[in-house]
Amino acid sequence: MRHLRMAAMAGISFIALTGAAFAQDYQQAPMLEEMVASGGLPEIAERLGAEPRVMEPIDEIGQYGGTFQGGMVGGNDRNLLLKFTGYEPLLAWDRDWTGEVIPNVATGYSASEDSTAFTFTLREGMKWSDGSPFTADDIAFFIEDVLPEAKLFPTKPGWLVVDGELPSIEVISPTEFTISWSQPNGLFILNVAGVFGTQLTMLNKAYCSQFMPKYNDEAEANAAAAGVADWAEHMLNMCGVEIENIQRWRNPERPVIEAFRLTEPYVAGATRVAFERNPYYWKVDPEGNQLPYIDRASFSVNADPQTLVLATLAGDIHFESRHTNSPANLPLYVEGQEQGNFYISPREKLVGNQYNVSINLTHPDAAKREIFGNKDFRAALSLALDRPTMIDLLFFGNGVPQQVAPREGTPFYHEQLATQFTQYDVEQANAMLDEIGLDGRGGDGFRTMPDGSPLVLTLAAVNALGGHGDTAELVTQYWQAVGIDARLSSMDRTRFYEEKTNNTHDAVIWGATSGGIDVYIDPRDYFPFSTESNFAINWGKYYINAGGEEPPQYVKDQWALYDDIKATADPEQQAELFQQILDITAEQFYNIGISTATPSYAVVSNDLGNVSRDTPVGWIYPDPGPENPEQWYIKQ
Amino acid sequence: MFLFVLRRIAGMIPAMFAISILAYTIIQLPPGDFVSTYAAQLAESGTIVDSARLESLRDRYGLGQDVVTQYFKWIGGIVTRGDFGDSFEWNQPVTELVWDRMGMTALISLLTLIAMWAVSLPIGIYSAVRQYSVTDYVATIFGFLGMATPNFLLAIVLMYISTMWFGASVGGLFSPQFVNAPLSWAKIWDFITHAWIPILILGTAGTASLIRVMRANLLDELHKPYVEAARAKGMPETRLILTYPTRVALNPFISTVGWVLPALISGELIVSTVLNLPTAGPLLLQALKSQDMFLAGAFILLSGALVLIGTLISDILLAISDPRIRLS
Amino acid sequence: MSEPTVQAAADAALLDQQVDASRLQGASQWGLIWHKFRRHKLAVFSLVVVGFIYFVALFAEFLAPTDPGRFDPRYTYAPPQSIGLFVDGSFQPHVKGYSIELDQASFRRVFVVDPDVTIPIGLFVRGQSYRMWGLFETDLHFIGPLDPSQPFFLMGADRLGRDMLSRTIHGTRISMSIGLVGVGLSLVIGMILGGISGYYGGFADRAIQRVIEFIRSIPTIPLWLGLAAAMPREWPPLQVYFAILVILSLIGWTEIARVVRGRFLSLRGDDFVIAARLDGVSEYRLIMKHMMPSLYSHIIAAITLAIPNMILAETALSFLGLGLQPPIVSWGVLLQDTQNLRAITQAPWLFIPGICVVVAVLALNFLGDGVRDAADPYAK
Amino acid sequence: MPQTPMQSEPGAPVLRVENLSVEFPVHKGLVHAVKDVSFSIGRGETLCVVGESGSGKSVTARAILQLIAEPGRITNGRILLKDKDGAGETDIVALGNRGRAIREIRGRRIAMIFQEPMSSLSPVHTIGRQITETILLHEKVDKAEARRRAAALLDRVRIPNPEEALDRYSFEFSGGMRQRAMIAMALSCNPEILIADEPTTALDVTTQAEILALIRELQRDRGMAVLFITHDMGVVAQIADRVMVMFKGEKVEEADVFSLFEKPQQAYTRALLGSILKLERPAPRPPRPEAEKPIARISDLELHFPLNPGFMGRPTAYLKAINGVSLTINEGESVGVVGESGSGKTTLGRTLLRVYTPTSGKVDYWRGEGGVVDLASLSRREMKALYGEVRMIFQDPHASLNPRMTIYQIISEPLRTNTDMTERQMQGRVRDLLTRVGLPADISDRYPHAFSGGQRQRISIARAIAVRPRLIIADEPTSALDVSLRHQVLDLMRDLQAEYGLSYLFISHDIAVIRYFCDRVAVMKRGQIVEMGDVVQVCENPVHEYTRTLISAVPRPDPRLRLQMAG
Repeated sequence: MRHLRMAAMAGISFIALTGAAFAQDYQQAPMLEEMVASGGLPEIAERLGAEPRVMEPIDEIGQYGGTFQGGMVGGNDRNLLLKFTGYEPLLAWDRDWTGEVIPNVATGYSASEDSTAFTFTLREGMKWSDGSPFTADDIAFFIEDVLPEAKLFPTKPGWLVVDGELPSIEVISPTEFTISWSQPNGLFILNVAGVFGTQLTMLNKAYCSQFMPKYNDEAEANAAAAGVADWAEHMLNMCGVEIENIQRWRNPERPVIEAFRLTEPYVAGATRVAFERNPYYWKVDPEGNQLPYIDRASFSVNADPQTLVLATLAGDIHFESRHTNSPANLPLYVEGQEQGNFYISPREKLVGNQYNVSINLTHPDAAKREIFGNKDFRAALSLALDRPTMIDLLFFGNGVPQQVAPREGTPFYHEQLATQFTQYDVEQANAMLDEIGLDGRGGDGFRTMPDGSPLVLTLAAVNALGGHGDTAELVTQYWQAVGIDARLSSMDRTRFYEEKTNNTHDAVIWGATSGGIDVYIDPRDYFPFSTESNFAINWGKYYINAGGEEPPQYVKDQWALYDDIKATADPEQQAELFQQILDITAEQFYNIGISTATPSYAVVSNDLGNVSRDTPVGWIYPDPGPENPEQWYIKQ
Repeated sequence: MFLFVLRRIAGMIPAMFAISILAYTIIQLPPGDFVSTYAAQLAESGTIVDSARLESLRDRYGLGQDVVTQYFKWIGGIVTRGDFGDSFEWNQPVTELVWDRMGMTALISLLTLIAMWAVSLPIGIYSAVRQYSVTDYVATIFGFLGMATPNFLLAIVLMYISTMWFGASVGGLFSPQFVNAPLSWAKIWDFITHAWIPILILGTAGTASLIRVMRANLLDELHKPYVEAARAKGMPETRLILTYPTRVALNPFISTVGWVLPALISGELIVSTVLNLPTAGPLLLQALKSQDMFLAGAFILLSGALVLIGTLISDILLAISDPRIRLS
Repeated sequence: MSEPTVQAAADAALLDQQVDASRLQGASQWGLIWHKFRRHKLAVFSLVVVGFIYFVALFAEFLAPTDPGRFDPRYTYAPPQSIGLFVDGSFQPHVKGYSIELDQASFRRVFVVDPDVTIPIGLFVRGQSYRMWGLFETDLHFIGPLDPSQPFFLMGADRLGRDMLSRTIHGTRISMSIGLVGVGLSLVIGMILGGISGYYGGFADRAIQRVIEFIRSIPTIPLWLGLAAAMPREWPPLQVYFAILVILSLIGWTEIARVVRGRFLSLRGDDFVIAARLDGVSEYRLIMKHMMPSLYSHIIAAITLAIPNMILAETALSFLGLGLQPPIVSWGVLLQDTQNLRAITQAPWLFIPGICVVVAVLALNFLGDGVRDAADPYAK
Repeated sequence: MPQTPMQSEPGAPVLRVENLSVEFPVHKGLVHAVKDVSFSIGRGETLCVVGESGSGKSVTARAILQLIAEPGRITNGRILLKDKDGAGETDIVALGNRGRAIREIRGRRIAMIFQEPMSSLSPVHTIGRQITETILLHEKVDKAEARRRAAALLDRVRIPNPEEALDRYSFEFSGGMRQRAMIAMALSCNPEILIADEPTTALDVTTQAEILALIRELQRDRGMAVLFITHDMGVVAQIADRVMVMFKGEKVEEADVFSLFEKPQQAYTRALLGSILKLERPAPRPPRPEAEKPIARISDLELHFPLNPGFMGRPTAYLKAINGVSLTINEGESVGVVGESGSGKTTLGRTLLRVYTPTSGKVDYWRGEGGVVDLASLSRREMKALYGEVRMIFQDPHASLNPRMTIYQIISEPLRTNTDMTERQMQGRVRDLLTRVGLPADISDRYPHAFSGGQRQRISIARAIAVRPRLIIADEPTSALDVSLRHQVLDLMRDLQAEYGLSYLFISHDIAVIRYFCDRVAVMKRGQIVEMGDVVQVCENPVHEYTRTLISAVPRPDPRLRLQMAG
């Protein structure tokens, strides 16, 4: 059990793997050597600090130089940048996502027995990209000054809030600090390694505090001079503040600890975003070569994914695993490999299903709610789907019929949840539907409500999400075959969110989310967790105290179990509790799944070295961040 | 002449006002607002946004106020301070992003217009003078083919061909190394090597009708008495055609700007989306889809303004070219 | 003679007209228009093409071999088959079967024509049943395989193994009717406003002219996009379809209004209209009997020239994802699939609906030109 | 015998046309526009080519400069231009229509002026530019010199301020001034031959007189040969030395102008002259009722058109189209209104029928069933009741008949709205009407395009008398017709007047037609009546200065009256 391995480390401190190389052995990129020679930059040893992270490259020691070419799509693709260069949490996922967390910015941590306090140790002499020291004060700045500020964080990240309480921090020394709550936060360390954990290491106090009136009397005046409403907006614009704020990629002057620092910002209308190596980056390879190997990175901003596909085919892109790696494009890439000088690297998608078809259990229409709330109704709809044919058609046979459930091989796998109602049985589906009172037929041949009025089931599919439309079209045809007047409604995402806000949707097809260790962090598919739990948005609202309606007892039981998970630091117990949650999920059968996640893939240039062959794909695991793009290199 | 220009500019004001109302109506029409779009995008990457957060965002962007107040705030900012509001999606003032993009759109439209004229004028003249000749038919057929082919189809195919067969960099108007480079001859040349594709695609759609306009105008003029009178003076035929009927036929041709320009800007929006050009199109489409209302509004408003300015310029050109308009 | 420079030609034409007159002096307006139209060979040919296209649109269910939504996972991206007429020397129309290999590396089916498998086909065959025009149930198809379960893809198949021929035929109905109905709406608006503008003149005319000028100066795509984005999504496909029509005709009417206004304006001052007024005819009769007949042919020309614009506009909107949406099948919806490099490199037959658009637009344009030229058979 | 200097000494022929034939291929056939025509012109001589529309006279003129419009072509004959040195001759036909050789002749040796002064000059080039261009084309002079000569030419054709006029555009000039500029342009290279193709047809008579005088004067100065194309025998009588008559593409007769008018040899010429001379005298009057009983009395009628209306704004000025007109029409009387273009005569006619609503004034009308109404203030509905008895005949027989209706539909339209006739009764009535106006009764299901201009005007008349006509406003009913048809239509109208006791308000620019047809005449100028009286009296002894000018400017079809011409 990999999860247990992580748990075993939970009580102890890490010993940093430093000291393998002596200061005089450090090497740096030629472009930096020139700068050092001209006096523009301190010596390499000084920049790296006393204990740089020594990183084992995936294949070999790389070569310095070159410009990495990537591609983004649209104006909101900031997370591609985050995943490429922004993943520098205190503790990181390992490369295989076994669930283990490894040292990164912090060399180690210790947790209190009751999981209420967590002490981290930072690297001695580590620096920001402007040469200023990175210390516990920077973390404290975020926890104490930024996070509580309503103008900067109108709502607080859920993982930092325990029972409504924000964390407090105690700075022990410049390299040591403790974060604590009065109640236990058993999932904190997992969250620190997850993508959201990068929040803690993002802000440079020296630079960002200048925008706060608390630190700078001129802050409001400066904001006015910059033409923005108040200091908070000014600070948002200059520092980004939140990991997903687009302004984070706006200001080249903001110091970072990341491998690359911004040179051409991601402003509206930009046709490309560019980066340059961070001369103070605090990682080296085993031979003492400072990372990153690559000098510069450049991302084209594409209006449409097709131009990115074309650029990839033309060999203009080094790495692409976000926008164009659909099954439909695979034949193109297979055929174009040679001409485009790239190869296809399979990647596993660690999600609970390829698609999640949710029927609205909290439908405002009482009659529909009664039908939809009937488990037999949903079971019949599930039995009506010819999954093998769909898998054949949509995924070229790459998949196994399955419901929305944690993946087989993880500690969270739940057989009943995964396999119930996955066989194709029209006869039984019809029988079940007849039995629950839908045996009447209207003039059009479709089943009617028990009172004889027509029953229409509209399946919403968001057309921007690749493949949803095709799948939804098939699903509605299968449902029609068992007498349900199912209709497909393609809509854009905004429209669907409008429906969600009003909770007026009958059913929706969406991607399934967590399937591995991330079920702890984002369990939206397994119980009403938030407004993203499409099968019961109103219950999800209730859970996050945003209104909604009170759910039945079994949902409350699930919530209680989840609270228990947070209250303990014992991974074994956490896993056990999650199985109990899934027992209820299986019993209630919230969502209908189609197939196990189909393999995804990345398109990788033959010129790009040290790329992992088996990195999983995810968001909580923000690929390719955890495989460390800083150790990629361009073969000269 | 000065008064003429002044009068025309004054005449643009109500039109501009109407366009601003229209633009605002359009961006207000869709139900929902940017905040729900924003939530949708965050949700896709797994970030869960609760409704308190959404409300605070709505407050921040002033989305709670009534529509009329919002309109007057918006148009007031534009008129008094040149402030188009902020783009929600980009968290930037709209002014910072529209001008470059609109400028590129205007440039591409203008270049296309010039190219269309450069092609359609001689062909139109030739077609009229040699009516029903083989060239006339060929020009007509090619013109119509260009008009009948949807722009986006042509864009996809041409982009593919130029990239895969000729090794051009994909889409855009510059090679990567020139994107943020200062202006130089090399950059201009690089621009030309990229710009011909959108210009060609946009041009094909309208050249046919321009050829036909020129041809029809000239056919009308060719048989006018003054042409015969000039011929009776002993003028060489080519010079005669170019000096007299062509010159007169040019006037209605100039005024085609009034309807060619809106069509060009419209077409540019589609083509630039496919070709990934750094023009208004992709941003506008994105803004409309994500209900980034101030950004979308600014683009719609400015493209309307662009047409009005284009029409104004064509009116001025027409007045310069045609004494009957200038002197009456 | 007001055009003395063409005196010579005019003199000749006068004589010419006398020659014609002897043959056509009993001919009515439509007779004369037809006579003049017939000389425009390209337009006559286009009339045949347009007629054919509308015929296809009308009988789509019957002409299409299958339902446009029928998918078959075995035949995703199957290439087009060609029809053979003889098997072993005897007459048997047929297509050849496919042998399919699954290329797991590229997630792709590789189709090779299998010369040994002969799929007999025929005309007026039995296949999937459908309701013709929603009136009666039948399973008769114009063309198809004798055994409906066998693959028959004359224009290839799309990514879900749906028959492109059937889809294109059904798309014809939607796209062509969008053009026709949209123009119908434009016509109503255009006739009313153009008529008021031209007939009454004065303030109404100036106001309507300003509106027209204004609308024509707006770049249409942003307008359409904005309006299309504003459409409630819970609307069923049919309602969306009509909403798109309304959006398209909101702009399309200006051209028709311009033509109607222009004609009314010149007719209003024409001697024969004044003569009719001085005969004491009523306003209604004046418009309907004396003025309208002069308009019909011009309106038909304007309509014919407006339809292709509608078709192209629908295509563009659908392409941008803001027009019609699946499961409705229109040429624009079908062309969405071409915005995809896969289509260019590996399934060029997906572009066939694009060819249909080109042909339809060309034919309608040439037809409209012909009608316009023939519209006024009395003009010299 | 009055003589002009040139007439007695005709020069040697400078241009000889031999057996010229021109054909136009038309739809499924050939039209022989000119058939085997031969003639010649001598130095200093004026040859008039006269004929009705379709006679081929213009084609002949154009053939000389190789200006025949596509697809027409010269199929036979020679056009021989005497060389400058007098030694040989150049065959223009052989030069083709595009090369340098023919261009050397055009404008330089043979110049041409056209009918439409309004459109014969480019609207977008200055007058000066167009004249200097001709000079620069043919002569090796610099621009300044060319401009100087152009100014001199404008001065010569009596355009005031020639220097300034050089920089003006044609649309800034009146029609007469434009024709003068055209002449200046034609004369810029001292051509040996001037071809004038109906140069005065589009002009008012007073302007026509000035232009004719100018052409004669210039011819005299320069010794040019002039080939003058016209349909107007009056003009012929005034300007010709010799006359060639053409009909349907063929030369009918050629003769010295005096012989032609005195002793026409051919039947066609005689008929042509006959119909013109018939209009030189008043027609026999039908008996008039003893007591003068008015049918309509116009008093102080005014009609103002607003100029430059803004979008919403008020008009800045008014055009006073009718400016205080008073006039009485008696029962059974024909009152003529004569005036030049822009005098307001057509507007007056239309205002009576309320096509335009007058600004002020009264039009009293004595109805058939008794009672007097004011046409100027009736509502449209009340007006309708009168449309059966107050009728109108239009100038253009092509435009006034709806081409999309059959003759039956056209003529029955007033019956349909003004009577209770059944369809059958209307059919009978239409038949009678057609017979009455001299057309076969069985044509009623045909369309207007099947008929010639004269026939159409008869149909118009049939429509006018369909109900119970009392007053007919005839707006230039004969102007669009060839001269040989005019008196036929007028005679028909006169017969109908006797038959129905009609009154006419007869509007025309042609004093001869007025004199032929009317009892009294009103002379209009700028919206006002300047003189009014018995037609013979006004024609013979005009009182008002303007009337005198107008009448004396009319070219009379008698070459012996030539010296009385103005200028």
